[in-house]
Amino acid sequence: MTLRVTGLAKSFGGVHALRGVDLTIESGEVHALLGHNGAGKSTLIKALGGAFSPDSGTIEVAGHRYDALSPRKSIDAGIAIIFQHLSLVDSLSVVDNIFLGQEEHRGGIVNRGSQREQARGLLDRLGANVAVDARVGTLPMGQRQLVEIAKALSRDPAVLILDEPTAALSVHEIQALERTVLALKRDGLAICYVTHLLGEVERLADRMTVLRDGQVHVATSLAGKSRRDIIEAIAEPSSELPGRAPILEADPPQLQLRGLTGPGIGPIDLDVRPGEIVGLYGLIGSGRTRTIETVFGRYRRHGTVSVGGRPVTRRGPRGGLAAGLALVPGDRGRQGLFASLSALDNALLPAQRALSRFGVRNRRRERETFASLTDSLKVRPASAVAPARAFSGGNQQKLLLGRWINGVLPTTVLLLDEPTQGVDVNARHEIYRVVRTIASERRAAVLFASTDPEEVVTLADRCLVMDQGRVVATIAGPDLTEDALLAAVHRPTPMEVPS
Amino acid sequence: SAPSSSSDAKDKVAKSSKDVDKIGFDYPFTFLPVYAGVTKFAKARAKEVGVDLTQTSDNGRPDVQASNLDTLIAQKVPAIVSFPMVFEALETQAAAARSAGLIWVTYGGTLKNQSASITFSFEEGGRLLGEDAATWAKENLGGKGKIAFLVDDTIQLGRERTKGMMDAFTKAAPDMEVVGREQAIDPDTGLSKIKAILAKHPDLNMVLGITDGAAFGGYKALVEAGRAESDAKTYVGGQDGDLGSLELIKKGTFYRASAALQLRDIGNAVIDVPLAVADGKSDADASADVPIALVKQGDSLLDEIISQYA
Amino acid sequence: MSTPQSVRQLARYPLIPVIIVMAIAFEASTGSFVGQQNLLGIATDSATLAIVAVPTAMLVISGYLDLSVGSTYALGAVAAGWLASEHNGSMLGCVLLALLAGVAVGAVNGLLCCGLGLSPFIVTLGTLTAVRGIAQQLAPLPQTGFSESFAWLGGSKVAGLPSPVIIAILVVLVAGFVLVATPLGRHIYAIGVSREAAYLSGVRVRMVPFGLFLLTGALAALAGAIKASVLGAVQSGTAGLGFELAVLTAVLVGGVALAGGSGSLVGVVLGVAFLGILQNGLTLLGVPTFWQQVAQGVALIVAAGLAYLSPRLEAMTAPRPEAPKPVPVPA
Amino acid sequence: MSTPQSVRQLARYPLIPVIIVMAIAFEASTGSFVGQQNLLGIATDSATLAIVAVPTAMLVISGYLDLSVGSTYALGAVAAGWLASEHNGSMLGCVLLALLAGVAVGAVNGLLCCGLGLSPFIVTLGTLTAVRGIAQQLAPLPQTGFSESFAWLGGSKVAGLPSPVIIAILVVLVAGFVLVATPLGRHIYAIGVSREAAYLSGVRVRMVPFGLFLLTGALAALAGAIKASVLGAVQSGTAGLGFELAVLTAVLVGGVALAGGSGSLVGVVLGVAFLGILQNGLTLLGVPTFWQQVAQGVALIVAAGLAYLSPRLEAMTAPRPEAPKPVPVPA
Ligand SMILES: Nc1ncnc2c1ncn2[C@@H]1O[C@H](COP(=O)(O)OP(=O)(O)OP(=O)(O)O)[C@@H](O)[C@H]1O
Ligand SMILES: Nc1ncnc2c1ncn2[C@@H]1O[C@H](COP(=O)(O)OP(=O)(O)OP(=O)(O)O)[C@@H](O)[C@H]1O
Ligand SMILES: [Mg+2]
Ligand SMILES: [Mg+2]
Repeated sequence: MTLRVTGLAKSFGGVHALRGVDLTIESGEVHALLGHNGAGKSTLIKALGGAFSPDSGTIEVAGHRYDALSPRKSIDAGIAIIFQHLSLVDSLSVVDNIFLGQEEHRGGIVNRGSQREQARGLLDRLGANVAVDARVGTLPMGQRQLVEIAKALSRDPAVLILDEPTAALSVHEIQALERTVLALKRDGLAICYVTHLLGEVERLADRMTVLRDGQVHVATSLAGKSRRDIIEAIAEPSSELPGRAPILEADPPQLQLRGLTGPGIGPIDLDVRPGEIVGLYGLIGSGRTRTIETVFGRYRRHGTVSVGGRPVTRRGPRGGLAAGLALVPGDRGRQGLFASLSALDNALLPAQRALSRFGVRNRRRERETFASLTDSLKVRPASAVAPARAFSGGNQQKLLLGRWINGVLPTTVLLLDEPTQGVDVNARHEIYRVVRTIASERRAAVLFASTDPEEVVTLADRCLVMDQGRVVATIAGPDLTEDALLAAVHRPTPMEVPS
Repeated sequence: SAPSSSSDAKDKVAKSSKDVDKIGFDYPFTFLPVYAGVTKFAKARAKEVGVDLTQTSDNGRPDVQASNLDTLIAQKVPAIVSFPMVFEALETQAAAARSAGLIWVTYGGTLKNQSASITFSFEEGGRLLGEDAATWAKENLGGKGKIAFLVDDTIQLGRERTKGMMDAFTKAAPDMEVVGREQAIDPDTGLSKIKAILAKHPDLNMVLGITDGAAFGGYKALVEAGRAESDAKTYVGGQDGDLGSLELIKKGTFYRASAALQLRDIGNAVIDVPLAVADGKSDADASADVPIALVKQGDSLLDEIISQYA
Repeated sequence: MSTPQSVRQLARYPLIPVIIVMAIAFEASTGSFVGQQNLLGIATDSATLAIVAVPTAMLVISGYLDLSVGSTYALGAVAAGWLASEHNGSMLGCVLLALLAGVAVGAVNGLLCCGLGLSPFIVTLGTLTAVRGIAQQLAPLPQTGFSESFAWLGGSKVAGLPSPVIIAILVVLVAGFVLVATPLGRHIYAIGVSREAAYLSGVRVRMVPFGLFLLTGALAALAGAIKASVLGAVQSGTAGLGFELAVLTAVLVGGVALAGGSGSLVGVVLGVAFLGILQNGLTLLGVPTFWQQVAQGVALIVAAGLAYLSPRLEAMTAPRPEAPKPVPVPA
Repeated sequence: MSTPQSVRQLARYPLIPVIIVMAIAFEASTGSFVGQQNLLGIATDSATLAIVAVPTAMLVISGYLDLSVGSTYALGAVAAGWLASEHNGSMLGCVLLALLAGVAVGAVNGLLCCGLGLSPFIVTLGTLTAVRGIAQQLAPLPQTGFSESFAWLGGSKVAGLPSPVIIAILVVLVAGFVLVATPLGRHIYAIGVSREAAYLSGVRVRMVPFGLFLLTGALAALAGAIKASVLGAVQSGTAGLGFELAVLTAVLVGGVALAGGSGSLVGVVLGVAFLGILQNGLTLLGVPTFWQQVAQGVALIVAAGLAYLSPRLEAMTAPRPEAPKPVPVPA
């Protein structure tokens, strides 16, 4: 079974997201779809999923040709998609989500028993430890992603499309997913895999198509290609990362945690010195997100959080902000983005007061700040007025980062939860550069959580490994390698941590 | 299932007025000022004779009215005075009340099943106002001029008043030009409707209202448009006998007449009629018919009604 | 933690203890609350509310709204009343005509809201206004003198229960079954939570709410016809006036979220019962009119407060220490 | 694409051409629509609606809702009327008392909705009911005979414009300024789009809507007091009855989304004008009562339809290739 896309074009108003893309994916092939943020990958995939109809071009699945698909047609044609922005229904259970739209029923009555059994089987196959009756909205991002994948697999598809499926997964699940993908490939599925992580491309893909600005830039077999070749095909050459800031042991800690406990985490003690970048690494649900959010003030907490030596006494995010903390949350859609507000509002909302004069917004300064931001982060399009939802996933992430690193707010502690999720190679580099700069020039303390060991190694001066809400190991200096991180979380049996 | 006979049930709850410790008063249009007026007098009277007055809250909804009456009947409130929103719709309740031995007094009309009634013809009120206005039009405008009506088409009592008012007027003053017939029962609506009509017919002479509230709004619209308060060629009249309107009449403005309900008499009847029934009076003997009187400047009734409000 | 099942149910449906307390209070202070006649009276009066609250709740769960039910009720009453009085129509004919009228209104609402995607609030406020005008135009004068057959619709009893109560029970059971046990039920919730996600999963995101609009229209008109039969008269200007607010109140007090995606019919039935008992009790107590309004307003707020307490109580009585929800954004 | 600016504005505010067409039609068929007296009349009648629609729109943009304005209006009218009639109160005193009453209602709504997070729909429906009861209890009989000073509030003219119109213009300008030109304005939108994201960005997600509840209460009561002064009388039972629906209709027809996060005051002012002109035109035309209702209902639906067309027209007339809204899910 082959998936063949010819001359696919789609524009939103004046934005040409796709300008005549050709793509062929054979059965038994894993095809990597690559490209910078906003290149048009998700748009192509949404057209395949029937989220909207293309302006022109055809889609051919197993010999049938379509000018446009609806979600039903797409499903019936055997296409299963894991969307970048999850298509799960928060308040329904895991089972209900997996079978939504394809419920098994007998005489009109949903066959719950059988559905649960199948759901469990699918999740086991993915190495996912998810309660099938839990409401999806209460799950951590990573688990939600696994549910989404299970949902796609439940349909016994002939074509499987994955749009950045590992963005919130940790090693365990990534490995299980990769095994599953390779098994499905052997079963003869045509698989399209979108990712910004080159390691995945190397491990999985047989061929790749690279999009640039809505057009096919390169389409080639990966046989005999090195990582350098791949990078050359997708990325523009980028500048060097600035060096690490010198960390003076004599400096008083910029961020200090003492006996910090929050919902399901702690107690945690931690000192982060000015200019220091500390990573949090762990498996899904190990408590990184909760730790970061608790430090920020999102949850009720015990113990002390001090910034610059002064304990933060005011509660809530406003308390954190007033003390100089800033948070880039992990769940972009729910916690970060104002989808219908303009890009400028999204990037500058907390800064507008500081930029205003006599309580009146100063548009000129706002525009200038925004322009320098889009410049340094390479936000595309660089439009101040376009609503945030019109930006690609990676560009949305840049807007959120920009909210705190625009130079207007006196941020001295930067808290980042998965700071580069969905961000392309170039921009990822750019974000590292900006974070490093903030750390060194402003002497800020940075605490970030990540599921990508490569990222931790690149960015962090020191890494805390978390498990069940506790810090179980600290790795720093030359010991901080990807292997060391993997080893720290790869335990044959989970360490017993008394709760 | 309900007995259709109108003869008294044998097992009466109240054998005499002494047994009536409580009277249920059910009036659906609680937003109207008339309601507050009648209740005020009924309460005073109830206190005098030593009975409780229980009120309902129907919010102007016939189904709520029916269920509230069902509640009173189930509770065996010995006497019920009810103003049906739709008369025919309450025959069942009236019959049920009577077969439970309760006294049922119909307010504002009559039912087949009832112990007695308190009546005041709505049509009559409208007719009195319409005729007076027509007479005035003949005398002061030579029967030629422009008139606008503020009416109510939505409920039975409104339609009766409207019909009485308009029929009487158009019959007696056929040459008057009717330039408006708009739904309005409150001053706010009355004001904006007449204002709009005045934009088209600045020479509007007369406004007749289904309620004094609506007419009061019409009066305001005319004044706002620059009409002198005692303009000789202008006539506004309403119905109910609201204090504000009566005071304008007394002052000698062009608000010239109101078909006034005599709220004190009605309020008293709400208590007295059921008690009379309890004492064995027949429908005909117990029932009260409270006349509607048209009050105008100089009438002694005008001062009397105003004084009742004090 | 071994909180018994029943206590957890109470935490889930906090209206249950409230209704019990109300019942005890009303019985204690009036001595005539508990009694077959009074309770059956409440049930009969609440039946029409329940018949319309159920489909409306389903519509709200799917993320839509229908304000036009008050006027559709009037139209159904007028249509049935016309056939029953002018043409001595049979019960079946009257009911069918009312249903037809209701389906027509529902189709207009559904086409505009689901087909074109117009705002349900404005559209159904529009039909609320327009359909009332049409009903009054069709029957400016009160209708009475209905056929024997039609009178049977609201006046008969089956197994000791008045027919409106029987109809309401059927509506609740069938709808409850659909919501809980069928794929369609899952789809209704899914659409209410996330149209986009449901759409991408292949759910018929237009047809399902369209069907619910038809159902709501049909049952609103049926309720109007039933009430016409019970009362034996129809006045087009006042029939069902303000009914839409009563329906929506019952639905929301019953725990259905206006934003869609959550709620249960058990809650809705409790909401209907709560309103019916409140109305009844205040009349029994002989509270003066204006104070009754104040009490009703306060009761609504208390009911809203229970919805606030409920998840907290539920969390406290949860059977096993499950991953607790994150502390919600305050307020 | 070189569509002129003005055409794009029309696409953005489709009520503008509609209002123009209505005005031409009414003028052509009655000959008395355009005229200083009539237009000023419409403006004065619409002023109170605008005064309340503006804060309500802000509240809706922030994701909340206030249904209690109809009763708060009555309470404000009764409070001012009481002082003006019984105590010969000065204008200032009456206005202050009304504002105080309105702020009190707003505080109750705000505390329950923003502080405890109860459903704004149920809570404000509760206060709608309760406050009406209180207003009627306070002043069961109509109030008249107001002090000279109070009469001035609604009856005076400044620069040829009636004082209610002046007040409405001030309210629109100040609120528009806040929404467009201050950080607070952005916060109001941000809360409506995503409470959680706003909370994490340091926006006062409780205080801001709480303040808007106070403002809405205060202005609703002020509107009541103004109308009392204009009329020279207050009937507590009918003052502002159904006003909450008129306000919400103006707000929604004006393009504010019930879900929060979008809308503009220009749209709201157009919505108010649309309703005022429609009502006036139907009266000028002398359309019979029931047909007026039908026409009003249809007009609402047409207005909703325009909201549907608007983004499509805007896209067609877009000045440069900019990203318009996505329209992924049908309907
Ligand atoms: N709904 C929309 N409305 C307007 N423009 C859109 C919309 N969706 C996407 N675009 C634009 O289309 C282009 C392609 O976006 P797309 O999401 O396909 O990128 P992508 O390759 O998936 O990027 P990423 O790696 O960041 O996910 C971008 O310029 C984006 O701004
Ligand atoms: N005991 C708990 N208290 C509060 N929230 C919890 C708890 N257990 C799980 N959660 C849920 O888990 C979510 C995330 O868990 P945590 O995130 O901190 O792990 P993580 O390591 O960041 O995992 P991921 O990589 O998936 O983000 C929280 O936002 C919350 O919804
Ligand atoms: Mg993408
Ligand atoms: Mg996380």
